[in-house]
Amino acid sequence: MTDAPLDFSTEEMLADVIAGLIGDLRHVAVGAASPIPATAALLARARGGGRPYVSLLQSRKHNFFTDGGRELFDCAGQGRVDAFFLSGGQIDGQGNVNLVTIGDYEKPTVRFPGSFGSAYLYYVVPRVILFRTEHSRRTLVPRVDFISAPGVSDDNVFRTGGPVALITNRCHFAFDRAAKRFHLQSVHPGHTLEEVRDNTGFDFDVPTQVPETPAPSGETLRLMRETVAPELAEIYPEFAKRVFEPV
Amino acid sequence: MTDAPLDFSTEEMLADVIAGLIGDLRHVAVGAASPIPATAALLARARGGGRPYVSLLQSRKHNFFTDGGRELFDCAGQGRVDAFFLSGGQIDGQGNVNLVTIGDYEKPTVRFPGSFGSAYLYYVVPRVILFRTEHSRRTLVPRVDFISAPGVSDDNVFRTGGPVALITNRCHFAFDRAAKRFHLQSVHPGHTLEEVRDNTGFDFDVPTQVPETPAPSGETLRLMRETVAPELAEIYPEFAKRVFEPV
Amino acid sequence: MPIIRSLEDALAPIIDGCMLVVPRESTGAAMEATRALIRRGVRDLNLVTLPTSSLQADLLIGAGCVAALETSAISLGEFGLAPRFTDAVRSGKLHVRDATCPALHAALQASEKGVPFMPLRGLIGSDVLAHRPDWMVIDNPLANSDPIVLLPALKPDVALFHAPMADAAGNVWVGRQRELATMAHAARTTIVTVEKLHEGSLLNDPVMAAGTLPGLYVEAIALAPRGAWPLTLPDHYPNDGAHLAEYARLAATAEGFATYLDRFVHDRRAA
Amino acid sequence: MPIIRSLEDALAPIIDGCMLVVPRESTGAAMEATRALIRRGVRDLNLVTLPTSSLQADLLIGAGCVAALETSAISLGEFGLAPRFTDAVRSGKLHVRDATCPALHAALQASEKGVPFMPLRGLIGSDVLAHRPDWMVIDNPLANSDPIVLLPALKPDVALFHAPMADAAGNVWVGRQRELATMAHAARTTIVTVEKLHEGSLLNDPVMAAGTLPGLYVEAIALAPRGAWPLTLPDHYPNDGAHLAEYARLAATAEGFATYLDRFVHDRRAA
Repeated sequence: MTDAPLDFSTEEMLADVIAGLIGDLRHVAVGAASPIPATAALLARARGGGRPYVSLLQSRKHNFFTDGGRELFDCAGQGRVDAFFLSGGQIDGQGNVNLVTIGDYEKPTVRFPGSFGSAYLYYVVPRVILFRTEHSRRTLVPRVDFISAPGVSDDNVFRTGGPVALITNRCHFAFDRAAKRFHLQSVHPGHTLEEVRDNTGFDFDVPTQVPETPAPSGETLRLMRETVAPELAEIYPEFAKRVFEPV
Repeated sequence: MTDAPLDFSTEEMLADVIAGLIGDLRHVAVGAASPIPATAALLARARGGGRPYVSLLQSRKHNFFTDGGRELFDCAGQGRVDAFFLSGGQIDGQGNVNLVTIGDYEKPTVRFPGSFGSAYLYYVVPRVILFRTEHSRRTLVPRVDFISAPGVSDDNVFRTGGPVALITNRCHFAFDRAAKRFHLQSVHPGHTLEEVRDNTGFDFDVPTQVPETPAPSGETLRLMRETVAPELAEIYPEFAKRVFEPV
Repeated sequence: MPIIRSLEDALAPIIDGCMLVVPRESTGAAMEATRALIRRGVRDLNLVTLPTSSLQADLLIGAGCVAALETSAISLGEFGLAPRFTDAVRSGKLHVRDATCPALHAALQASEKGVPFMPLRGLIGSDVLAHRPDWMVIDNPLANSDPIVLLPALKPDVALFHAPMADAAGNVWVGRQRELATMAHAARTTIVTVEKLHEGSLLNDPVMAAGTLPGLYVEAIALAPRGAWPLTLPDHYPNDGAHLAEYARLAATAEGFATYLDRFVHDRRAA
Repeated sequence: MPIIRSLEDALAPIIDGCMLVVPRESTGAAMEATRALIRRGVRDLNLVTLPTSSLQADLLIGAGCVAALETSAISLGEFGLAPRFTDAVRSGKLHVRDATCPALHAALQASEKGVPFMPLRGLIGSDVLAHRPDWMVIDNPLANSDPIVLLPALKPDVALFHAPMADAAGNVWVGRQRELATMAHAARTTIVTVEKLHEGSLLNDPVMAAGTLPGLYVEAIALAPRGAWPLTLPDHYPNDGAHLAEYARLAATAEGFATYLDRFVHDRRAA
């Protein structure tokens, strides 16, 4: 682990990692209240010269849907949403996400808002990127209390999508669908494998040599700050100001 | 049968009969190429002071649908289309209509356009009025060669609609759903029961006293000529001119 | 009865115990109407959100108007959890039929199309499905060993939403918020509040007609300028963030929620 | 490849043997494109009409471009039966999958929603159903002894239609002809001819956006002024009745149909 001084923010690094996971797809959609995934999607588009299509569901400008609230789901059912983001009040080592309750379902100790579209999109979007900045044993648990959407399904269950990665404030896990387990891909600068283990409630695979999450390139930082930040400011003005404006 | 001089046209009389069958409903829809049913629907609306809603599917002005071609069928499925009109290349005594083929289906001697929406609407529109001006043994047959839509269904088949009448250039048949047969309601002025029998290929019930189809009232004729005819002229200019303009 | 009515008259069909469907928080929630319903003291609503809700559901739940709720999520978004919803669920007082967004869209489309059910992919292996005895898993009859969920048609008694404008014939301009049309098609009757009345027919201009719900589906319309406040009306005004933050703060406790009702619901706000 | 292309380039994805869906005769049939396809000599189309067709299907059938047809009706309307369709069916040369209008809408909506089938009421006891081995009757799993038809999803390779305008991003204004959006959602790819190009984005104005199909679904657009001629483009121009009457007269015989092709298809009409 290096202690090299950072000339970029954690948010910029996470967005860069996610943009790499999006890669050269046709269409990526981002739900509400997701400024870092939105940054990543717009960064992928800036790199791709207009591709992928980006749907920021909270935006009027970066949202081309005209068939009402069902269009995102229909579009995904058609195989036309290539990447999406999910989070969870709890996420476990099999990629299950919980957006509903902790404790007894009928009289829970914690009630989250609800499953939103997860119980559908997780099955039909090829690259679902799990994103949860708080990396703790509270959020990353051995087994979720309620499965809003399962990470893996039996072979006979129609499923064209599922998790590809879990990005936290400490590390980048890749998801191995065959093994039905997370695999530690890299640890972010300033964090350690031991710290990741201590704060993760589930088992995961660790490579013999644990890479450090690469820093964004100068070109990437320029694109984010000059091209993406102004676009982002429409929906996340506070975030855009805090992260991208020079102090 | 009277030979009283007619101060109205056959079209006006048929439209009046049909308007009576429509009565005080909420919504009547009329398909393409149906000037007499369209006249009847607009007459019913003129009588009702704006009720029923009238959808003339061929019209832009008298067609409020904004959800594409499926809306008529969805609307009928919701129970929101109270009356509709069907015709047939053949119609039989059980109310079956044929809009497809005569002879072998794979290599027919006659091919009609196709079933349109009949195989659905006949089941879900409470008052379907069959309308076929040509009253002959060619059109009114013992048994249709191809059932585009059946007049009656088994008790366990979901069916909220079906035929209520068959209007021809010679007479008005009512349909008795329990008996699964037509019942002669009235014979048009200038025509006879014998003529109806000679030109009908199927059996039907006949009352002991066969009424003559009543002539339209002066008020009805005035409404048709003054209020309905100008509205009709948008879609059926030739018809409106021929039927309603004083010679 | 005329189609354009006072707000109170327009809301009359929303009777105690009825199934009421409302749109998500970003597409035109009829908030002025919601406050009127709370003032009237409507009870035992079977509330359905298409597919989510924020302040609207939380207010109705907190004010004791809701007996049962079907939703994909209730949340105040950037202002946090919906406090009255959360409290009602945790205390076991509110029965929630947890759903997922496309299931609510599809179940309403089933009623729109007059079919008894709609199939939906996904869901197999989810606890959302496990807690829905009304949803059924069948083996897809067109394949081999392909389990698929059937959702029974959802037919609300009343659909209620707020829209930019309507005309005297009851036609309502909904724009690209097409789920509002589906709600109206699916529900037995529909009540709409609008920013303003449109002179002439919305159906006469093909460009306006493309975004118009025909009056055939609409029972009553009431004028309610800024009727979605403090929520957004798309393309017209944004969320009132300061007010929502204030709500989140007050509604964190039952006492604070009562204060909120006194201040913003029972006393009509000075617009 | 740019999204705005020459007509010939735009039509390239319509290859021999593909399943092509076209809209009914009154909502924007791409007739200029249809003539170009005949000139190019496309063969073995599996043609689907949503849900009916007139001149467009009759021309393609008469010119020998169609191997199979799914439709609810082919007719020239007030100009009589569609002569080439009628002749092809009577000679046993054309395989028709007879349908009914809402079945075609629903089968495309199944693909739009990514489900393997859609249920539909009606049809039980009809010979339309009897001749559709691909349609299935099941007992409604949510009721007792309630037979209901399941229609397999229909997923065309290409959707082709004509619309008033498109912008440079491939967004297409379809107005209230919303089945055009469903066609595009359901098909693998969509090709559109338009009257004109729209400056700027159709999505920027909420009123225009309400009637716009997003470019995500569109593969190629070609400019074709009066491209629906001699059929109507709604709100733009009516049917050319004199021309349709002339077609009906000529196409009554194979020889007359060949004359029509020579005059109006193989030689481009002088617009």
